[in-house]
Order: sequence, then structure tokens, then C-alpha cells
Amino acid sequence: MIFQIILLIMLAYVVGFIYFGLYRNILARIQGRYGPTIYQSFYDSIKLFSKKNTVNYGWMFYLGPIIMATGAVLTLILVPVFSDSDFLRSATSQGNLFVLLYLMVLGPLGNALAVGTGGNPFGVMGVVRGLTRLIGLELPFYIAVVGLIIAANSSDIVHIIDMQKTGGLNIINHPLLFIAAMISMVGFFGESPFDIPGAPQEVYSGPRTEFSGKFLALLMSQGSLFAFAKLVLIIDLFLGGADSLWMLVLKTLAIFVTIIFIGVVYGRYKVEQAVDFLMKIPTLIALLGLARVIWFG
Amino acid sequence: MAIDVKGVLSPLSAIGTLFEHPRTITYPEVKKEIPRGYRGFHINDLESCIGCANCQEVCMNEAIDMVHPDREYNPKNGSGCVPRIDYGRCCWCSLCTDVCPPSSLKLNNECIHADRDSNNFLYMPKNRKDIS
Amino acid sequence: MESGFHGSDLDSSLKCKLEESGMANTHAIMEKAVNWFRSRSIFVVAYGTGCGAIEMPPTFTSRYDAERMGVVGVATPRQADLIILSGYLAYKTLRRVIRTYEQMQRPKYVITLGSCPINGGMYWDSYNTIKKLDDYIPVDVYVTGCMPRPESVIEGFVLLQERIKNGEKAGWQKYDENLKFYKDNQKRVLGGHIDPSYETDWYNLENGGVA
Amino acid sequence: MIDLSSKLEKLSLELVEKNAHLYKVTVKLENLESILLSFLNEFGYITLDSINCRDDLEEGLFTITYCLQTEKRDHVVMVQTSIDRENATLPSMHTLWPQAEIMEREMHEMFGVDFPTHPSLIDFALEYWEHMPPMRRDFDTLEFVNSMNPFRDQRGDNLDVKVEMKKRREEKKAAKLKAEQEAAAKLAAQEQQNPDSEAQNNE
Amino acid sequence: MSDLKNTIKIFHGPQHPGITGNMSVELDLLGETIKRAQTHVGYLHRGFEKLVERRTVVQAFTIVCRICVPEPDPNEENFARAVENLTGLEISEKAKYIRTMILEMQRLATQFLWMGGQAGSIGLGLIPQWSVCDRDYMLDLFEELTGGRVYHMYAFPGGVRRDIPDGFLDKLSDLMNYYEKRITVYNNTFFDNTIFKSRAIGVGVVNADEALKNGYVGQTLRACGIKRDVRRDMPYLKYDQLEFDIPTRTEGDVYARALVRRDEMLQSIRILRQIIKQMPKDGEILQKIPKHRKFKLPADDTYVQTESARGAMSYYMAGDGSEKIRRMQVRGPSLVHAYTLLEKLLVDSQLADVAMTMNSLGICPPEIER
Repeated sequence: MIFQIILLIMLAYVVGFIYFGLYRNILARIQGRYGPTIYQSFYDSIKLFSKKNTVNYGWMFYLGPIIMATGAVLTLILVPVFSDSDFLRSATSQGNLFVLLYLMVLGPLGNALAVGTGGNPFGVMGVVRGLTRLIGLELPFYIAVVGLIIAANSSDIVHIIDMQKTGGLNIINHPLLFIAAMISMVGFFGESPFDIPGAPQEVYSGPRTEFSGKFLALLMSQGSLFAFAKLVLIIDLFLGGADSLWMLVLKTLAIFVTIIFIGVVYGRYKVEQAVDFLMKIPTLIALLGLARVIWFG
Repeated sequence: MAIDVKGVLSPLSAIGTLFEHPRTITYPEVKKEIPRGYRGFHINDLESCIGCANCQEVCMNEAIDMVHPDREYNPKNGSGCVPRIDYGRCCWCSLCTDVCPPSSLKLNNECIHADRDSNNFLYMPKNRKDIS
Repeated sequence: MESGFHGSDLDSSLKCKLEESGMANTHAIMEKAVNWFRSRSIFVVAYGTGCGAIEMPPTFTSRYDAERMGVVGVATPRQADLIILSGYLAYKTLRRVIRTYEQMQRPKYVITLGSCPINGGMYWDSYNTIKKLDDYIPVDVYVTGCMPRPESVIEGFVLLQERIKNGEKAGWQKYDENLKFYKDNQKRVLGGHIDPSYETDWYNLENGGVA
Repeated sequence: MIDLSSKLEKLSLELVEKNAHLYKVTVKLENLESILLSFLNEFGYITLDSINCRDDLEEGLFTITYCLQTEKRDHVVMVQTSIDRENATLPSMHTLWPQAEIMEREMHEMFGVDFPTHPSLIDFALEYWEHMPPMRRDFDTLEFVNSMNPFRDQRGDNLDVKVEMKKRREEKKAAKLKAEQEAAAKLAAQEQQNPDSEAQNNE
Repeated sequence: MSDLKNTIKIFHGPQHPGITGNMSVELDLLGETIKRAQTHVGYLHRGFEKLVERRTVVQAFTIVCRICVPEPDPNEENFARAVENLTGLEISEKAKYIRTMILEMQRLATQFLWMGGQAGSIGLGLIPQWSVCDRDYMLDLFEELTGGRVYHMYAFPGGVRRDIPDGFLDKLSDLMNYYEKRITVYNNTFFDNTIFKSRAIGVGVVNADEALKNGYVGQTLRACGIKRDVRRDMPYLKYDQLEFDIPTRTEGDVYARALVRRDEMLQSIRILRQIIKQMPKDGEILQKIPKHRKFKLPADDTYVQTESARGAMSYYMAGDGSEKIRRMQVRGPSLVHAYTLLEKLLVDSQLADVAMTMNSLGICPPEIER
């Protein structure tokens, strides 16, 4: 099992970084340029790991990225990657959706602890923005997840996947829930219009302002691990999971590219506008979906 | 709450660019042609330079030094000096070429140079015939 | 004098490459590999200090696309490897530039654009700009032009990547070694009004000056 | 414009037409405030476009020009006045036009003109400036630069062209002279030789 | 000042991605609401007016284009026209047309750059990537015409320095067709973008009376319904013979200013098309001046205004009978915007609005402090 966990993390690391490279390439193509090589994120992360660190804010500051990385890794090992085989399923039997939802919030909290110690006003501002945005993001996503749990009568992801095999994909059965969850996902991926915490034109890099070198590299790695975990979670919940590597890549890529497309063409909301929007439209959609689940099954 | 349908949907048309050819000039591999009249580095025909120092006089940046060349030069050169330009001062305004009586000093469309040493920016103009 | 660019020879210390004999041990190989990765990924801090800032947008956007070489802009100096000093620096800017430069994490590099940082440029007789930037901040690559074309800026990136790849002694090492020289020069032009030191112990220069 | 001209005549001021869109009126310093006030309130020049200062070092004056525009903005009237260069003091106009505050702040820094009623005479562009206000014409910027900054030292081989021309002319003259002398010597030698050869021939 | 008790003070700039150039705004923040704003400039101060005094007219001509980096041509035009006014030079018809053309080309190029900045300030990274490239196509034409990419040093007192190369007008005409197509694309992706609308409408509202009185210029004025344009009110060069409209809006906010700028781009295309049609085939381009290099300015002063892409830019110039300029003072369009207006607009707005407001006012630090 330990071997599988390590393999999973490595797979997620590679896939996550290649996806990030792909993201940069697609972005570049839409912007009318070639963009970097697909491995650029590896280069960046190795370079950042090799940088010397001279700033010191105490151990709490260093713990922040580690807490975030822990959240990402735990999320990853609790999500079933393949639907049929036990391969890479690792620790899935020990956790269910509620644990996952809790772990997804761990990252921002770890961030908040570290950035508070750093004392950079822009970092603090970014964290405050991030936490405010999280309120908006979580509401529609949680409602969507609750809808699925009611529909499947279980909070176990494996069960939800199995149910989709017989009863049809959730994206077709519960499209409203899917739309609501996807809108939240755009925010969880830090894409426009919800990329408020790290808005460079406003608060530099927000929470990451003081992080450099190794810690930035750690943050980047956890970001790509987490991105992979989130993609897998979405396809597990709505697209019936993946039974082979090809299916996994195809489905995650489809979701990922959709998110990129949304991110690239819209600008950035202000934080209260974003919360306002998320509390209204996606929440409304999610509630409608939930009502449909409750009354029509 | 009115939803701005056009404002939501019309930006999505941007994704069409994904399938267009990029506009990038991949510089070190592909070089864009710089037009002939571009004000780049200096060239000086030593066969016709008369060493009058008009260029030195008009230069507001005091970028031009008159020095003895180590190449063959115009025997009618009055002072035996030719201009050498300090590219730590030059602003490529082309006034020096405007006032050159024999029109020997010119600007060429070659203009790309990067160096690691600041002492390496004194430029002795090449002869025109040395540039293909 | 021969035609073309010339001046004094390169400083021999700048040419300090990795020892050829040391290639056998793994450390040197690791160093070489890391240098290669460093050269492929350069983060530029977003700070337009002079006229040259106007040629930064074309360099970094779709027409010349510096990102295909791994050169990307980042918002904060903490995360940056490279600062592009685009043109002349007023004294007021120099104070901020020194602070920005000291906040960057090692290894860090400096590229300057245009004539002005080399020998004053067209503001050679201006009372508010500095003339030889190399006295205050160590510069790795100079790019000629007024303004340099985006192609020239990319040429500067190529040269910088080559320098990093070869493991040449970079400006930040010079800055650390000759801290007193640089600080004295900075003090001379900026007077006592220099920003509080970031990581350099300004009051304790005699003992190496590292806080 | 005839309208404005007649109005100004009542104040015994002359409106000079520079071109179709530019007029100038010169006033005395003590009338400046009242005239600007009447320009604003009576003649309808509600916009202050800029305040310009010129240093007439030879006359010992600063010439201040207020450029005013009406609501239509189709012409500019320059209201010009002169103040003494030493102890230069002007009334602040920020109560009439708020943008005058920033223009006067700049003038204070660049020329050292004092505005006793100005609310915020803080730094504009310079920082910790301890020398003479830099735009005054007796401030020599080149001398200041030379005292602050070293330039690069490799350009010592610059030659003075006039000296070189003279040298070269003299060289040429000397060469010519030498050539002439040589030619003469040669001729003389030939002549010397010739008799010998003739003599030889004769022999 | 009691309301400043619980605020934190941050410096927005000069090293900041959201600032227009090298300047800074000192902000007192309560949460994310700005309670007080103070502009600081001087990071780019070079003392141009001093440098010009030390140089002869011809030498000073090469330096003035550096006064405003994104748009050098209005500076050159102002300088050339001021010298022509003082010395009584008349320039030829063809030179007038070429100069008008150069000014309009520059206006288009600057608006494209502005569009990139405005879209970038709301995090829409796609538009700068496109519009800066589109601007580059114009710079290519500048390269061909003037020999310089950014600094053209082209409009010399007495005319222009070079003749139009062969086939240039055809290329310009093609580019105009391309730009017209592109502007519809920008309409779809940027100006109609729901996020831009929701961010920009109602932010940074300027009221019309105040705009006239405080000397605001350009789009800031036109976006609150006041039809003022130097090209129309005090026509110079060929503008009195060219047909164009002055677009105005009444809202006075960031969005209105953006739309005014977009409409001005269309008007510039219209003007350039007329110029291409009317351009004289031959004629003098530079007046023959005795002692060409040794202009003598009479002891007189003048004041010229040019409509730059961001509003009226004015030069005051005085000579003293010698070859040197006694005094040249620049009043850039954004001097008042950056201080009087920005400091006022930012109070009680959000930190997220700072970059957007600054961009829409067209603040350009090099011409505030010279």
C-alpha cells in the first residue's frame, strides 16, 4: 500500500506538472503565441528548489507550505483514481466525501497561519481575500455534493462511482449539480473570474508574496498535486470515474480544458462581487439541482 | 437580477484563436527583416571620411571621439582622425549622419548587440563594403 | 583600431568557469545540471524603471513571446531571479532598486537596457540620474540601443542563459564579495538617506555586513 | 476677442494677439491676484491650463505665465508677470483653481519660488535635495554631475581635431618641404653627378 | 484625520505590476477600502527642461520625444510647432499631411497599448497579449517611415526628416482594414465582457463641472459629456480640413472613458484613410533653412497645444535671441489627473480599483515629472 501511495503521488506530480505545462501552452495558443515547452513547470520547480533562502520568519512560516502540501497529499490518497481495479486505490476505503471536503479547506488555513507570521500586508490581504472567497466557493460545491450523496444514498465515493455504472453518469442525471460544482471548481483552481487572492495588479502575488525558493517550489508542487486530486474528484463524482489510464487522461483533460477556457476569457471580479455572484447564481443552480434530487430522485 | 447574456457569451469567441497560427517571431531562430532605413549601428567609409569632426560637434551626448584609425583611410582626411562612437552615450538620433559633409558616416540596419562588460561598448564603425 | 565593438578585455575573474578537473565528481555534475535548469527558467520581477519599460510589453507578449525561453514575469522580488533595469535610473529610483535587488533571493541577475546605464546615455548631464550603474548594482548583461528592440532584449536573455549555463561568476557573487565597495558608492550618491537595510547589516559593514 | 480686449482696456491692460489662438497680457505683480480673479469670475476663464516659470537671470527676474482657457477651450490667454529673483514670493492660486496647488509645488521645488499661503509645499519630484533649486539657470548641472558621478575612463584617447588638423597640415607642409628639399638635393646631386658623367663621357 | 486611526499604510508602487509606469501611490487602507491616497512621482525625473536649455534647438529636438515614453510624437509636434511659431517658419502642404498622419498613427498605437493596460488591470491577460502585438504592427510601419521603433525623432522644425517610402501608404491602408476588423474582436472580448462592465461601470466617476474647472483633458473630459478636443477647437496642421467626430459619453466613469477611447480609435482610422487619399504626391518635406543647424530663436515666448492620445499636451517655449532655448516647460495631460483627480477618486474606493482607475485616466509618469 505504501508503494502504491508513493506511486500515486509520483503519478500525480508528473501528471499535474504536465497538465500545468499544457495549461500554459493552451493559454499561449489562445493568446496567439507558442508558449513554453510542456516541461517548463519541472524546470521552474527544480530551479526554485535549488535557490538559496535567506529570509527567516520562524518555524510557523515554514510550516504553512507543509500543511498545505499535507492537505493536498491526503486529498490525493483518499480519492479513488481508477473505478474498476484496486490499483492506486490506496487508502480510499478509510475516507469518504466528508473527510475530503474537510481536507480541501486545510490548505487555505495552513496558508493563513504562515502568511500571518510573515507579516507582509499584501500576503495578509491575499489570505483574507482567499478566505472570503472560500465562503462563496464552498456553498454551491457543498450543496452539489450533498445532492449527490442524497441521490446515491451514500457518502462513499466508491459507491457513487459504482452507482453511475448502472444508473448512468451523474453529469446527465444531475446536470444542475454539475454546473454548480464546475463553477466552484473554476474558483478552486484559482482561475478568473475568481483569481482574487493572488491578483498581481492588486496585491502582488497575495499569499505567496513572501514565499520564495524552496517554499514556492513546494507550493507549486502541492498546487499541481491538488489540481490532479480535484480533477479526479470531479470525474469520480460526475463522470463515473475512469477505468483505464486513457480514460483518466481523457476525462480529466476535458474538465481541465473547460476550466482553462473559462479562465482565459473573463477578467477578475472584486472579492465582494465574486462572493455575491457565487452566493446567487451557482448556489441557486445547486439548490434547484438539490430540489430535483429530493423530489424526483 | 438581469443576466448579461451577450457579455457572458461573446468573450468565448476568443477561444477560436486557439486554432490560428501564432503570430510570434521566434527570434533567435527566425529573424524579422529590419527595414533598410532603420537607425541602427554606424558605418563609416574611411575612403571618404575627411575627419572634419562635424559629427562630434553636433552630438549633444558627447558620444563621439575622434581617434586615429588602424586601417587604411582617405589620404585627403584633414586630421587623420575618424569618429569612434560610445554606445554608452549614443541615442541613434542620426544627427551626426545628417551633418556629415561627404556622407561617409551612415546608420545601418544592424542593431542587435548584448554584452557582459560595460567597457565593451566603444564602437568603431565598420566600412560599408565590409557589411554584406 | 579595429572596427566593431571593443574596449578592454573581459575581466578574467568573470570568466571563472567550473574547473575542468572537477567534472569527475558528482557535485560538479549536479551543479552543471542545476545551472542548466536555472538557465531554462528565469523569473523577471515586474519593475519598469525607465524608458525601456515600453519595450517590455512587446517582449513578453505574443509578438516576441519571451516565455518560450522560460522567461516569465512575476510580481514580487522574492520570487524573481532577474531584474531588468530598463534605462536610466534617477536617484529616487536607485533607492528602490537597491531595496528590490536586496530582497531577491540568490542566485539573482541583472540585465540593463539602453545606453544610459553604461555611461550616462543621453541624460549624461542630467542632475538627477546616475551614470555608471555598475558602481551601485552589479550588472550581468548590457543590451545596447535607445531603446533596444525586443530582439535585442531577447539576445540579452540568450547571453544571460549562456552565462548561467556555463556557471560563470555572476553579479550577485561580486556584490557579496565587494559589498563595501558597492555600499560606499551607494552612500556617496544617495547621501545618508538610504532605506533601512533588508538583509545587509548596514551599520556593521566592517564585519562582512551580513545580518 | 475684441470683447476681452475692451474689458481689459478698462483695467488699462493691453491684450497682445500672438496668433489666432494665443493672446498675451502683461500685468504687474501687485495686480496679479485681482486680475486673475476677474479673469476667473468675470471673463469666464474657468480653466487654468498651466503655470510656467522662466528664469531671466540677466534681468534678475522670474517671469511667471498663467495660461488660462475659457469653457470653450478654443484659445489661450497668457497672463504674464515678473517677480524679483531673490526672495521670490507669489500668492498661491489654489483657492481659485485647485490644480494650481500641484503646479506651484513643482515651481517651489524647481525654482525656489515661495508661496506663503500654499497648503502643502512638500517634495514633488526630487528627494532629499539639498542644493540650489535645479531649474535656476545659475545651477550648473554639468558641474554637479561631475562632482557626483564618475564617467567611464576609457575615452582618454579622444583627440582634438583642430590640433590634429594643424599637426597634420604642418606634417604635410613639412613633408612637402622635405620632398622639395629632397628633390632639390636630388637635382643638385644629379647636377653634381652630371658634370662627372659628362666628364666621364668626355674621357 | 480621526478616521485614519485604524488604517494601514501601503505603498502601491513603484515596484508593482498594477501601476502605470514608475510611480507610486501611498494608500491608507481600512480593510480594502482606501481612506486616503497620496501620489508620489519623481522616479523618472531627468530634468528635461534643464537639459533643453543647455542644447541648441537642433540638439534639443532629439531629446524631447523622450518626455513621454508611450507617445513621443505629440512631443515632437509640439516642439517643432513652438519653434516654427517663434521663428515664423511655414511648412509645406506635404509636410503637414505627413505630420498629421504620424500623429494619428501614434494615437492608434497608444490606444492599443492603453487597451492592454486597462484589460490587464482587471486580470484579463488575453487582451494585452493581442493588443500589444497589434500595436507592434504599427511600430513596424513607423520603423519603415522614420527609422525608429519607439522614438521617431521625425518631425523636425520646418517639416519632417524623411520622405514617405514607396508602397508605404498601401501598407498603411491594409493595416487600417486589419485594425477595423480587430476592433470588432476587441468589442466582443473586452468592451462587451460582462466582468469588465461589472467592474468598470460606476467606478471613478468624474463630474462635468469639476472636470472643466480643474483642467482635466482628453477622455476624462469627453467621457462626462463635454466635447472638447484641441484638434477641433484650435486646429493645427491639417485637422481643419479633415472630417472626424469627437466621441463623447455622459456617464463619466471608467467604462465611459474606455468606450470613448474605442470610438476615438475608429475616428483615427477614418482620419488616416482620408490622409491616404489626399496625400500630395510630391512637394518639399523639409523647408530649406539658411544655417540649418544654427536656428536662432527670437526673444519671445509662445504656447502650443497638441491633442495627444490622452488629452491636450502643452508646451511653453521662450527664446532669448541665441541658438539656445531660454525656457521650455511641458504641461502633460496627466499632471492634474495624477494628483488632483486621482487622489480624490481613490478615496473610498477599493484597492482593486486602483490599477483600473489609474489606467483609465491615462496616467503616464514620465510626462508628469519630465
